[in-house]
Amino acid sequence: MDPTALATLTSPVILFFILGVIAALLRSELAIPEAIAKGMSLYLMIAIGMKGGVAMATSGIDGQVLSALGVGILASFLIPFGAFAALRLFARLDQVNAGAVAAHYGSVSVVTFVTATEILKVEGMPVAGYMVAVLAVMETPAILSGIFLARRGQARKHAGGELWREVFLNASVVLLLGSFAIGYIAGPEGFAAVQPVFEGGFKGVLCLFLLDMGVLAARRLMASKAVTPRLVLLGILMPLANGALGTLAGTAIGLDAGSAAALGVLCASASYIAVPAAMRLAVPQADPGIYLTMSLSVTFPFNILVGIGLIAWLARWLSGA
Amino acid sequence: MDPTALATLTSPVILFFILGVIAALLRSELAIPEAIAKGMSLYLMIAIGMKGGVAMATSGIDGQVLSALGVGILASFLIPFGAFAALRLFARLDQVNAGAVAAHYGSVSVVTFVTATEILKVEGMPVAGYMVAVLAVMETPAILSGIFLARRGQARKHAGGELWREVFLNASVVLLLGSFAIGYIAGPEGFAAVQPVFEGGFKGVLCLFLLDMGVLAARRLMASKAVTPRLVLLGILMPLANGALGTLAGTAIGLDAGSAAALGVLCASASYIAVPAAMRLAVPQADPGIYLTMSLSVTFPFNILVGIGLIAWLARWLSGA
Amino acid sequence: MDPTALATLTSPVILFFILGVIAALLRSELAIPEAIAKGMSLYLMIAIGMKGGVAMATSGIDGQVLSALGVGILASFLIPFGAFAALRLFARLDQVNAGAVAAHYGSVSVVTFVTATEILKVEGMPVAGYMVAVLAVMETPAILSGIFLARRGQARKHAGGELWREVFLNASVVLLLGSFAIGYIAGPEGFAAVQPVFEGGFKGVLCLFLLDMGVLAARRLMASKAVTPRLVLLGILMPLANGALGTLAGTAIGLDAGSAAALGVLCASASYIAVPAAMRLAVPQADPGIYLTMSLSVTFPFNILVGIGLIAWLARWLSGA
Amino acid sequence: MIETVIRKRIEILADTPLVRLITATIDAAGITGWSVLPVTSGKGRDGLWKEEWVTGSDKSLIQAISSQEKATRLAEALAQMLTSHGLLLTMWDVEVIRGERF
Amino acid sequence: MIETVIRKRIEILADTPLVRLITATIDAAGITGWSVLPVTSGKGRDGLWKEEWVTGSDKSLIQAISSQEKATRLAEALAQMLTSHGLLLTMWDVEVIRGERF
Amino acid sequence: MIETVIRKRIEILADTPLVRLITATIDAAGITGWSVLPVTSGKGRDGLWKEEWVTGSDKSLIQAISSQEKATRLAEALAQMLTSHGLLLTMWDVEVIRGERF
Ligand SMILES: Nc1ncnc2c1ncn2[C@@H]1O[C@H](COP(=O)(O)O)[C@@H](O)[C@H]1O
Ligand SMILES: Nc1ncnc2c1ncn2[C@@H]1O[C@H](COP(=O)(O)O)[C@@H](O)[C@H]1O
Ligand SMILES: Nc1ncnc2c1ncn2[C@@H]1O[C@H](COP(=O)(O)O)[C@@H](O)[C@H]1O
Ligand code: NA
Ligand code: NA
Ligand code: NA
Repeated sequence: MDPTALATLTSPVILFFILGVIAALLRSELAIPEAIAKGMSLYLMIAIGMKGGVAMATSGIDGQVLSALGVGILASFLIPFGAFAALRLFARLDQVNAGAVAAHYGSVSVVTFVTATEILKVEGMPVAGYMVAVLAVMETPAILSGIFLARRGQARKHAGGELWREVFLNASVVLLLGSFAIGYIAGPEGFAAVQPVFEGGFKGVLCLFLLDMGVLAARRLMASKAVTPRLVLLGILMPLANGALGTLAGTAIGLDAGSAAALGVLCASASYIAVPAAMRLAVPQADPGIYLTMSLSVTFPFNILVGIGLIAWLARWLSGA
Repeated sequence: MDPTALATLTSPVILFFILGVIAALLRSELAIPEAIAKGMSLYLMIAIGMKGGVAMATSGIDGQVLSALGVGILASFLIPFGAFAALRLFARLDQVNAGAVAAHYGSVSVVTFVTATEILKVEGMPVAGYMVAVLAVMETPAILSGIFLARRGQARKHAGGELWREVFLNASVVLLLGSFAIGYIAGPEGFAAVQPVFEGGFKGVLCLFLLDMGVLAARRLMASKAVTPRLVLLGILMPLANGALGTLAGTAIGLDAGSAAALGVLCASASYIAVPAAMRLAVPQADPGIYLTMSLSVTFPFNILVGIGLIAWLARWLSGA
Repeated sequence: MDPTALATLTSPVILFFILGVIAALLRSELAIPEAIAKGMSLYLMIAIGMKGGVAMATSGIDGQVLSALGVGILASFLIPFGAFAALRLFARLDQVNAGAVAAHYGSVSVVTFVTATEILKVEGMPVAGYMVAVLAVMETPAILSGIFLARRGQARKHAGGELWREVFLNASVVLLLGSFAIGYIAGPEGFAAVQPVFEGGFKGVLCLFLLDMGVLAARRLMASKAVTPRLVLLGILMPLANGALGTLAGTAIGLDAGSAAALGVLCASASYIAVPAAMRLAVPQADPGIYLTMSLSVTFPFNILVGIGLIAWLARWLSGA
Repeated sequence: MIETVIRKRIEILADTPLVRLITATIDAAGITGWSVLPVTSGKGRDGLWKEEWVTGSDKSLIQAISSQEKATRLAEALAQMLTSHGLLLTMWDVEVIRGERF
Repeated sequence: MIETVIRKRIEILADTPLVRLITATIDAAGITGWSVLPVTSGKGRDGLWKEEWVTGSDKSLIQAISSQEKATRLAEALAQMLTSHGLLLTMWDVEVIRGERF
Repeated sequence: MIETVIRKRIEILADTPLVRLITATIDAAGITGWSVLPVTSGKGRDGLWKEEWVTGSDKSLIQAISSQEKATRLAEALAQMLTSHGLLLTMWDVEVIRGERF
């Protein structure tokens, strides 16, 4: 890897994540209050949404937007099938748990995406504004695939209306698309007045949020009993495979290097906000101790510390080829 | 209306309010944590207070300050009587509920005022710093009138000390006047060091707060059973009438166009923070389902989306005449 | 005192503290939500930590850093012994309570330090970055001395592992040292991207936090029954004595005026975050009504309003001599 | 074996702006203490509410432990307010240790 | 002396994402209201958790007061979910004033 | 009809810094789980307190459900701490479903 990868590891964003991990490993009581963490999470979604919308207001809509959206939706639908097969055959997970885990890997992690855009910007590969819309549309399809895989051949459970509301109208999707639209309507002039909050504050808030994520990820890993070595291995192999495929697909449909890398990161990332909530409703028998630990404590740290760097390298190599 | 009205509707501040309304109508679970919303509300009061004080430190105190304060106090005292008559005669509300609702319309909404100052600034009609003091002094008199109207001819209830503390020392009044004083004492130089937080962050925080207000307003309207069509109509007519009278009075005592408009907005706006809390103590039999729904779900959105624009137009027309 | 002392009292930071005190004395319901206050406290520790680390990355490590650290650790260990003697002999406190109070005065108050750095900066006596490290290492030794003094000659209580984790890995120490390290690694370039949050926002957040501290300090003082006039007197004399000694020691080992003053402030300040929590575990029989009221409601306001100014004056006088 | 005595546990659900009024009534009934817990959302005859801090219409849960006698005194003191202020009061017997405190 | 009647108090501990599902079941059992309290941390067979809002695995405590009959109906309606969704349900008798409400 | 069994519900009010100590005692008593709820304000012999997180003098409410036997064991284990650490312990009988868990 080139020297920028090291620059990444000395960026405050990553260092705060590592600090959180260390604090949890030392069993320090360090904890960011739940309300603050939730507020920061909403803030990050709104800020990334608006910035994406403003960027698209400047660049305009073109064919690439539609093809990126199409590939994103398709990937979110399909990734769970591959993940399901791997989880069943290699990790010997039962159907219900395999379906639930698979849903997480098809869907996306907003914070992984956000961290990737910051890193890619520093490496000179800025991500196109419309990739935020791709992020938003990739949240949901995987949930449908995952529920289908987990429930196939089983009696239907209740929780109907509640579940579909959670699937299609969860706060992440509403906020991302809503702020994207607001950014698009308001444009650069409208954005100027709120820029100190949504752009000036962005990276600092990301640091604080990653501190909390580091604590949560490490604490969960230490408490985990249900995650086997094979599952840990898959938690690293799946993002590698999905990330490479996503980057390839992005390059193939003609995205610039930064956006192709971002698509790779979206495919590689696993959800730990929207999908777990939906799985509690749709597949309550599935064990959160498996799907949360894999997405939050294995795949998320892997992507933040290693995965994004590898994908950036691949995207640059492909675009240079 | 002139084109600036449209500019208003594409401002992020208003768009976030609309996003909140839409999210609630779709029954999304979107919710800003209570602690964060409360913190933002305190922040907005402190920031607007300080900015007003700093502005007055620059401009000095003159006769207009006193006449604006006098008119504001008088309006807050008197508006409830007119509102009470309309609520009793036109909407056939019983005495207790009519008195409680009337108190809300005599008092003021900090966020409506804040939104108006932002809009008026963009429209080239800046609001004088001392109007924040007018805002602060208009909170309380209407509560006294409303309690008098609601309780007239009835046996006195207890809750004495608690009530008067809530009426005269509620957090809004203390914070607004306190930060106004701090801004006045610290002046522009003292303010410089805290400007990134209290000025740079202002509009962004207002966006987030209005997102939450949109959710609350719409959710409450959907759940409402007690609000009749006649009450909804009054929830629109009262701000129109009070807003016009306030703007006229402001122009008559010689305020500049922006400040006259701000006085109009204060008269038009209805409280949903300080007054409901006081009414729970003073007139517990009154139904929050009526007074909160009217002020929060009818009058507040009306003012944000339409009323402020109309009042701005009236103030400019009057000042141009 | 010179005119800068007055400038201090008209700084928004101090004025907000006074506003909080007034609001509490008036028995207003004003309250900053707990989650927000906790979040601001974490933010202040992270920001001060990072800024210190960045400053040391610029200035490099030299001999003075080590001697400052050494003197700080020693002072934190020794101050409780002097305080214990005064509390026993002059205020006639029993052993357990005297030991618990003594621990608070040996340890440090992050917010007092932070306020002092702001004031010293304005007065042209900037504090060296490494003083943040001194702050961090002074948290803990006093807890050990205090426990020793309170428990001497008594049967050992349980609460072992829990207690030592609280003593050595409490969130303040982990955050201060962690952010210091991050600031040092990231350096000025890495810090640039997060500067709007951790530097731009700093003074404004400090204002809001001190508003809350003012409320808490005054409310606690009004509710206090256990604090005698002699204890109040010691709550003022101890910071005076420790502050003078600390400033002398700092000057003696060759620190610049600002850093010597900061060391004085650290010695003068009393903990009200880390130490009370440790004392609940280690010496549960000690009365929080004594140690918290003394550190939070007597010494903290004294230092903020008077002590820092005196110490700054002493440090300048010593350095000028 | 440890000695326990029977006391009343009283819990009152009320609008947050009313908390100080109610705790003053608890104090007046001679009860030694109380604790307040936050409530996030709820549903009653007035419909659904959720984290409505801004309007002061959020609720709090007030807990107190006392002797049977003081509990009755408190219930009587609050009786009128129950309907007018929309309070919800429940009470039941609990075992406590160090019962002489209450 | 004030008149009290006996009602059931039911408390259900559940993952926060399940709250709407459970309150819908309470409504369906004909119970007039409920309240939700936040829970900060906990430990069960699945191990320790703490303020894990971000993953939706934090918990809430749902309280409801009702007649014995409706309480039984609710318990039956929730019975299957108890194991599959990891709910914790406890109920006991409480005295209430204005008992006709429930 | 659904089968319920009787278990003890134990609730302990304690300073937040003591929570880990108390939950460790609960674990040691062989009880399978517990939950912690936040407390906003309160009053006791030490006077009034309110959201005093900053000083660590805020409180938490710890709930646990267990068999009568383990509840007694816990009460005994906590007995000394009750006075020295200012804890408030109440317990009462509740009906639970799936009682074999506890
Ligand atoms: N009788 C009571 N009922 C309910 N909570 C109480 C009672 N007495 C004390 N408390 C709570 O326990 C805390 C400590 O009480 P104390 O040990 O008396 O200072 C108080 O701050 C209250 O939150
Ligand atoms: N049966 C009930 N069980 C528990 N909480 C209730 C019940 N009924 C009402 N509540 C709570 O009390 C509040 C006021 O109820 P109400 O006075 O019926 O509007 C509701 O918002 C709920 O939080
Ligand atoms: N015996 C218990 N008493 C009180 N709360 C419990 C108990 N067991 C479990 N819990 C709570 O219920 C949650 C889920 O428990 P479990 O289903 O055993 O994983 C835990 O995280 C605790 O918050
Ligand atoms: Na993915
Ligand atoms: Na008005
Ligand atoms: Na000290």
